[in-house]
Amino acid sequence: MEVYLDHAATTPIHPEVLVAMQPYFTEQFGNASSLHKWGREARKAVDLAREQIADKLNIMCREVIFTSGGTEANNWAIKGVAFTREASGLKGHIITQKTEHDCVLNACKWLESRGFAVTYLDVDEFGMVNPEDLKSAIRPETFLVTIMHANNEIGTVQPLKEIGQVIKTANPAILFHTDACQSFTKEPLNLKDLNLDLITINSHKIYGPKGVGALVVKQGTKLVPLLHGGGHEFGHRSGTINVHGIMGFGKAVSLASPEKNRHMQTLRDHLIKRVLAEIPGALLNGHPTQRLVNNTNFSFPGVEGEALLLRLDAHGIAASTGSACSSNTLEASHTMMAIGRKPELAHASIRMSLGWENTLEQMDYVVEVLKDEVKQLRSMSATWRRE
Amino acid sequence: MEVYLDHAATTPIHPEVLVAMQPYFTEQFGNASSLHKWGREARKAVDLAREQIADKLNIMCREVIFTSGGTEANNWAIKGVAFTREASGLKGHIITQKTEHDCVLNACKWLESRGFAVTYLDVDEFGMVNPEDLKSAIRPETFLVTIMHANNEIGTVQPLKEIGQVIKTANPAILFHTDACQSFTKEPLNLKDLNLDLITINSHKIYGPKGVGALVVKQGTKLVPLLHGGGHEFGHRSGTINVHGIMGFGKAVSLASPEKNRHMQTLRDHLIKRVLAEIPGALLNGHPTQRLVNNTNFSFPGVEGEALLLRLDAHGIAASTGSACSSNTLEASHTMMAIGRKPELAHASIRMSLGWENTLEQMDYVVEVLKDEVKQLRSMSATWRRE
Amino acid sequence: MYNQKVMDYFLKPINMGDMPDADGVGEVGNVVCGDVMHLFIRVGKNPAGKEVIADVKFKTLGCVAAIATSSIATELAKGKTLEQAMAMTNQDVVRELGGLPPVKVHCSVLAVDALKMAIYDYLKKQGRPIPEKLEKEAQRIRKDTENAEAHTHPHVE
Amino acid sequence: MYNQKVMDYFLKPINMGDMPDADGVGEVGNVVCGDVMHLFIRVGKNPAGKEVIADVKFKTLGCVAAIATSSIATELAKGKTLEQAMAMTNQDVVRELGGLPPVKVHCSVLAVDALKMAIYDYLKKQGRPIPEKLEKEAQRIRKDTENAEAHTHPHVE
Ligand SMILES: Cc1ncc(COP(=O)(O)O)c(C=O)c1O
Ligand SMILES: Cc1ncc(COP(=O)(O)O)c(C=O)c1O
Repeated sequence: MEVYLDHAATTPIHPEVLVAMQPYFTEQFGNASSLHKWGREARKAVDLAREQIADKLNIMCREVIFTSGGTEANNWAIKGVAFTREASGLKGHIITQKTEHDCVLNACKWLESRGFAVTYLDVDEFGMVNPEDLKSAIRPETFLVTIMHANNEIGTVQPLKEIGQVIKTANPAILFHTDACQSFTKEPLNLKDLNLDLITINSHKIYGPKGVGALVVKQGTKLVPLLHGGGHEFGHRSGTINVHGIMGFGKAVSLASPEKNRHMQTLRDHLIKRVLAEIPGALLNGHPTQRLVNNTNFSFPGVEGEALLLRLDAHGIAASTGSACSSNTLEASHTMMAIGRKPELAHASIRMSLGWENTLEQMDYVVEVLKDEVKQLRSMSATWRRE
Repeated sequence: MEVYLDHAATTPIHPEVLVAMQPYFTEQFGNASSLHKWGREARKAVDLAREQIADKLNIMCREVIFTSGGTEANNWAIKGVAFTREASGLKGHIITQKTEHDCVLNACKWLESRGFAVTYLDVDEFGMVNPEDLKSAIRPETFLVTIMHANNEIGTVQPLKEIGQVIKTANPAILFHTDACQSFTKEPLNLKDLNLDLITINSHKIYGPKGVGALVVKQGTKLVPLLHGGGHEFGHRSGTINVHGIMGFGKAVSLASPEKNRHMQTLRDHLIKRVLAEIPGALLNGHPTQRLVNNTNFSFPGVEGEALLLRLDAHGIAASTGSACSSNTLEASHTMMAIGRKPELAHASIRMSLGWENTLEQMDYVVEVLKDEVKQLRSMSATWRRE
Repeated sequence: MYNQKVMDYFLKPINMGDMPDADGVGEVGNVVCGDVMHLFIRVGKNPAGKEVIADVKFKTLGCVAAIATSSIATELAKGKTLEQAMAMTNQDVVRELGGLPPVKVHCSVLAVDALKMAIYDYLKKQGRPIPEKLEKEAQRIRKDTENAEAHTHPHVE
Repeated sequence: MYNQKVMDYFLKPINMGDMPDADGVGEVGNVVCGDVMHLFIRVGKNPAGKEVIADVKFKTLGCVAAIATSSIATELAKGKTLEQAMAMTNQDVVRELGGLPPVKVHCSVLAVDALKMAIYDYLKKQGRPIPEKLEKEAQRIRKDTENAEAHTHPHVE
């Protein structure tokens, strides 16, 4: 049986999404900036996709600025706001937290190297930011707070509403950005209710194509372009518009639904319940309830994550150790460390993230394989002693 | 008859390119950073595409860094090098020229606003940079020269070899970047022969998908990432890799051939010859011989470009006025002004850029339509007096 | 970008052409930004004895918007009294066309200005007094045309 | 990322298991970076009367590379004289596996180190002198293990 359980890394393109993209590959292939028929068709397509996304977020079309993905949108949000400060000769202070995605953390670290001050808030054992901590961290020179909506490794959903209130109560001029790559279409997200100014979303985590994302920029928010040029995307982001990609993104957004989310949640709860009950010593990483509908993340003491991952792979099961990106580094995941997992438990973690096409039957198969492989790896492990 | 003559703006995806992309949409959809089977398949695909591109340019695979397109690659090359200077507390001097693409010019202007000095070299009436001018412009603090390979509007091919020699003779530490978006696969391009350190290329101008490009970074060249994150692309450019896009890019590169270039050149020469011979007052913009194999650009005095474009459109012919991007602005193209065209001639210009699928028959059809429409527009024109 | 009505007026412009024996001629625009318009009027009397625009023709070097607004402005003007014609605004023209892209709205000013200058020219030739408001407008229009011509565009922007 | 041979040794490791009555035990690695290895040897004599590694077993908590290198290192060691076994390098192990991803090469050191420590333990238990070179290596290995355990990782990197 083949069971893909790495939807947090990326999803397949949904067949209906591919159908929506198809006309724009070889026929309606025009440049959306061109005035002729081919260009006008492309422009119309992009406008439609923009509307689909704006509708989902209940915002204006021109607040959706297409990018090449979440990484670009996050880098742009953070650096683009910071550059507006530099332009007026100022640096200043940014607040983020320790379990952000590498692209947020490394953009912040780069700004730190240029003289900006950055606070990395601690999280609790479930990965939650405490709004009170944020409140104490705000300084007069704070100009940006960037806190992710849901964590990519452990699925913890942050209390954005409280965070937004703390920020805007302290100083309405502080911009509030969230990286919603994992939560988009899975958790409700509202620019106005949450006091957000900037939201990062992307396509390849929700059955859309790779290489597309967007930064939602609340009307009136000032930020310097990361990609200067011909002034596409309302002057915010230049570059020939990725029409087929954007069409796919729009369609993907329109396919998402509460039913699909409920389906994933059912599988998630079943998987968590069985694993914790049937695998001795298994621990759930992340929050028990404030958690993405499709995320599970376990630590199995006495087992190394990569080894387990590749044993599951041999059974046709795709999982990940922490985030896909960090699989090539040797260090324990910064998220696991931030929630206080000891290194041996951090290295013993495995993420299984669910998708629309997964079934209960697959979950049961996975549990059986997991039980067996964890047992085998423990039998060869130098630190695990069988009870 | 439908005749698409705007290949310099964008091309369709070639059917064979689409075939090469197809498996990566819904089946081999993995994240190239993942360790499981889906991830390994994706990684293998990306490696293959990287090799196809490296082969074409006769460079090492790890010198090809994939980006979201030409705009990102140009912004990255210029800002990425500039940021290495800022990191050591320096500004410095950049040399470019007046007919660069907007994304190069506006990246340079942004750096100017941050305290960098930028020289915009003049070009001659054909759009050519004089290497002697470049020589005189070099200062002790010059750290980057960025000169495009071929111009997107008028097709003029710059003397990169002479330019490279001037630069490296003056100071081997000065980095040399070229924007080869228009010339890639159409003109020979060699990192070593041309003394280049950085080359921008993209996919959607050569029958590949939109939203993909690359910056060629010569081994050892220092530049700061524009997109920080998980350290994809040898640490140079983070973000989930656009596998299907990259597969298409690789395939497109492998489809390009001298025969196809010769075909376009034949059509180009035929079109230029007939237009100049048969339309009174028609002028060719750009260099008569040092010109892209697929570029034609004419001025028809007494006719406004956009009006002619939309009359051609009514006959199924797609052309452009200057670059597609500038079609939404009212100003005359900066390239036309740089080659000394009076505003009325600049506004009277139209670009027709050829592709593999165009035919001689189409060229003849276009000439007939052009003759008629230019006549009609002149008959309603307030400035054109029939001889 | 352009709606169908604009495209129709552009592709088959109405009232396009010369009028060698025009009663009044208005010449406006500038070659720098690409638009030049010549508008010709013949003045007649309506049944009530008032002076009206009996016929109108135009020639335009310009973009789609310039040609379409020339054409529809002449159509709107035809049959109007001189007072009514002078009171026409570019909003009237844009509304009649069903809208223009924001970046192109300035073209609609050109057509209305040309009409005003043609009436100005007619009154002048007749040795008649120029209404104060029209005199002011004429000064503004002449200045716009001059400024535009003197303006050299930066290369880089 | 891993070649087929590595995967084969990982999925079906050879010489995996305990050896309660081992003549020597080597314990190396660190839980911080995720790898811990225990290596057990039984020493025998070859026909020429020289001491050889007669049997060897390992237990590893670690990644694919750690498990595969443990397994192949024990296979390589079996039958070797103590001198030959002590001379084994991690390059030997990597070569035998047909290569490892660069980021994983450090795991191959662990297996060779564990083997050395097992021999060290055997000689010690026997009350025999420790060759100078092995003594030095043992010091280095113990330090590596300690350092790694003391090392706390920054959160953000
Ligand atoms: C939370 C989060 N932020 C950002 C990203 C980066 O997005 P992209 O892969 O589209 O660049 C990802 C996924 O990789 C993610 O999970
Ligand atoms: C010369 C030149 N440079 C850069 C670009 C920008 O490339 P992209 O559209 O891939 O962002 C283009 C085309 O738009 C171009 O013609």
